[in-house]
Amino acid sequence: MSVRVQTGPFDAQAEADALRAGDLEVGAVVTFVGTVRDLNDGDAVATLELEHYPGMTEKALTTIVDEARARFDVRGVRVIHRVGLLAPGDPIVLVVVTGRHRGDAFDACRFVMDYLKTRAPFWKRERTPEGERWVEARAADDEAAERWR
Amino acid sequence: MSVRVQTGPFDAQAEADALRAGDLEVGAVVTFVGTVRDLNDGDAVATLELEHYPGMTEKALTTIVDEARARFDVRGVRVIHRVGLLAPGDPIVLVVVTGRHRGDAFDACRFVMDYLKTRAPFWKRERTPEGERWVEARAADDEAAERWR
Amino acid sequence: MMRGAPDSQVSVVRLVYLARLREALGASHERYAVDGATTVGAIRETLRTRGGAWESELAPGRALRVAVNHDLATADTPVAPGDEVAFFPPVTGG
Amino acid sequence: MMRGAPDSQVSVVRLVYLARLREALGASHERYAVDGATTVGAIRETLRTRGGAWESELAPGRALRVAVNHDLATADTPVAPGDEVAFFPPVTGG
Repeated sequence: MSVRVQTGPFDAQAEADALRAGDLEVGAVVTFVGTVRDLNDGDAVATLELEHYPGMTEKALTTIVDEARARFDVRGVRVIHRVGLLAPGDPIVLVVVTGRHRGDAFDACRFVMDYLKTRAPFWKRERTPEGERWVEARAADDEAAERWR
Repeated sequence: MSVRVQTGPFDAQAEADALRAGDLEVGAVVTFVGTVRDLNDGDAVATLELEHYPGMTEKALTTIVDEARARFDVRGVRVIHRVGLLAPGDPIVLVVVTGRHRGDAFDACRFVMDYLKTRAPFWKRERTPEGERWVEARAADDEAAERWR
Repeated sequence: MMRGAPDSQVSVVRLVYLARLREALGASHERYAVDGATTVGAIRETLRTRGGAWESELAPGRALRVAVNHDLATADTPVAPGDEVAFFPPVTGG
Repeated sequence: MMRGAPDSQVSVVRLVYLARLREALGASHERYAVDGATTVGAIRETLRTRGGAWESELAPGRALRVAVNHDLATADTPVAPGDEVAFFPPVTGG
């Protein structure tokens, strides 16, 4: 199972180990972990709530993973995204890619994150000293995704 | 200590956790692990011996890490490279980068690997069914490093 | 709208509103009657005529994403009875 | 060469050979006399005149890396008494 949505934490090391287990063609393992920052747009963040669109979420992530596998010479791709209530420092998302060489593994991992940031149906709601607010999408994320076109 | 050369295995998760511990500005953790493939240039690889140039090695790695920190907006960089006898599937090198945003974290991690591959004094000697041989440098590694000029 | 009409199984689509849009519109989903095949853009235009938050949130200038049957869609994407059409703000996961 | 001469502490450099080059030359290191300041390129040229493996391994066309005092160097890099100059093949770590 290459994509997963869950409320609990993930074990990045165990996921990376499982992905490359028994595959001796793997020469490169690239892992990305996104974590909750304590500051966003200048305001302290107390907690973060992640909402998603059940039904679409796994389909969207699977589409992104399939696209990465079609574009890059990689051996394995795994994505885990958490939903629900999170605090600063908590891991939100994990992307692991194994490949024969590092170039394609780096590219594929970055591609998955860039597409996930613009195409996977997750939304963050922050609680700050000024109250709750929905996080605004960043133009930089659109630009990052555009680079792969 | 941001660079280390050792004969024993490393714990990638523990290193990543230590690097981002207490730093709530971190939003991205990119980890690269290079592993021994069971095949190189078409021949089965039984074992790999990694030689290095003691004295220069840590200095070269530190120079590369300093350069990455100067070029990219990152919070922490850690590099561990193993030496001695390794077998297919064994991890050889670990690079962990923490940053506020993923773009610079990915770039810095890849930069460190590209420079390490061309500037850090390590040499691989393979044992194959055809005997022992020194691994030849790959032109692709020179090209990867050139891209950062 | 033809909520509960005998032919509702084939002549309605399910509309879904998510995140900030759900709060602004005060609705998470609804059954929405369609007269045969239509498009994402046509539904959006009709919803806007409800006025109030509908008019402002679905205005042409507002950044909005739409998915039809869980695939990202554009204004031209066709919508048929039985489809699920979701409206939501630009995503902010990861 | 002035091995062990009274002024050897200031007029020699340490040469180091690594990996495949160490095997090909049959030497891992040596003390090498210099007449004051010189360069990496000048040392390489002099070593080549030893003939045999020295001549072939250090030939101008051979891919070779050099470090002076643990920093990567070029043919023009100055070498002074007391320096450590290492010759090695292109690296293959990572």
